Amino acid sequence: MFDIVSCPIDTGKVIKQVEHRNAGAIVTFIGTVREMTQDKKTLYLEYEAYEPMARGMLTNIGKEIEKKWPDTVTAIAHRIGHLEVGDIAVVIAVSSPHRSDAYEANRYAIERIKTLVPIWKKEHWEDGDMWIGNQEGTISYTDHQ
Amino acid sequence: MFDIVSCPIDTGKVIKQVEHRNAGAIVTFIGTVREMTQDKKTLYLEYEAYEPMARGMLTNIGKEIEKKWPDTVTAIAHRIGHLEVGDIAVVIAVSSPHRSDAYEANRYAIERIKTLVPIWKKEHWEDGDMWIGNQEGTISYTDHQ
Amino acid sequence: MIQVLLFAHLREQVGCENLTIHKKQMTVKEFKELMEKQYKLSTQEVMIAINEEYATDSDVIAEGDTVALIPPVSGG
Amino acid sequence: MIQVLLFAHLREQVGCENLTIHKKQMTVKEFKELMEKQYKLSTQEVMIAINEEYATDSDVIAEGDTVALIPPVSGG
Repeated sequence: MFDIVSCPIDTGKVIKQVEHRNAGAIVTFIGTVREMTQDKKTLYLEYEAYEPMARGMLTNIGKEIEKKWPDTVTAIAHRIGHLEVGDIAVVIAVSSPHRSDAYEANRYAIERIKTLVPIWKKEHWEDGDMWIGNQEGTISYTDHQ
Repeated sequence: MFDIVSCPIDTGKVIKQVEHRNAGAIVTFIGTVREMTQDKKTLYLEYEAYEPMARGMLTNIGKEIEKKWPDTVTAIAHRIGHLEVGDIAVVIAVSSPHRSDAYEANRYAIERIKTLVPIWKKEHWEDGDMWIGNQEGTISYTDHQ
Repeated sequence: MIQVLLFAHLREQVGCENLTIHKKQMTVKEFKELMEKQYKLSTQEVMIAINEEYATDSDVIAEGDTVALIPPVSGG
Repeated sequence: MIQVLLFAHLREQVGCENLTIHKKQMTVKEFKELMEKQYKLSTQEVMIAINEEYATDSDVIAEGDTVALIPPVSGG
């Protein structure tokens, strides 16, 4: 239900993990590799994780959600390694009897991932590469341009 | 992109319609037939639509979203006819460079569908059936019990 | 001739999917009153669409139009 | 012995994935100061995890622990 993987993520499989007879609503977030960030063109990305801790943090986020929105079921898969433009980096699926909970819990999950889970991306452009220092891509730590 | 269909909905196909190189975020809503509503057990549902108008309204909702969240792309499929528990009734996919827009636009779409689009469901239970009169299932019009 | 479409419980109540009214024109309000009188339909929560567009009580229905009675929807 | 894990730009800056420190115990604050002095790492925005749990400056790192330097994350 909460995994860090090196292979392409199958969205359908993640959704299947949260389906059940009383889940009237399933909200899914798919994060893909975007080509343009501001005016820079991404060629590809590399994601690196502190894998056991990242897996543990995803599981914790799942537990937090279960507590805050009791009838929801959550599954999260985050890919690491080499990703091309358009590739799926993360899939979050939340099912719930009520759609409001599913939207809120899903949104909560991605915000938590972007602040807490030890995963880092390195953007590669035509003219260099850079480890991205926060989730909005506005802070950098080293710039090899 | 905006359709009323009689056959099972392929979620993956609806998502594909909104994918593009600068959609960093795709939010999907899947509405399925829930078994329990309050304490009543649903056997199956029938959805009926005023088809040409429903299709037109879905297209309009798409246009409204394009205006409110300029960089989003939306696709909606709603199924009609006989649906079993667990079957998918509606899929809404919204892609956007920014996740916030994708969540908001997706939520907007389902709320608009539930108040405006001429589609009706008839719940069938062991002891009777009923046309559901509003989107929360709390008002009925006729009760054949 | 005005074409009238019925859906969901209204269709079941009247017993058919469509009706025709032989009038040159009428307002939506007059149309609702006619439906209430002739078919004993409660139109209080029913929206009216003329040619697939929602209409208000003062809008005018003319010959050749298709009018639909839209009870509160429950899709999604 | 304390095991230290490095990631992302910190790993590239130091040039290796892990280090060992031969100390019995130290606070997180002392650990950060050591990293700054010895490897010229800026730890201002770096979080510290002890055995895969985030720690604060006053937490104590003991022999046998695995400590990770976690620069601001960018997953999702």
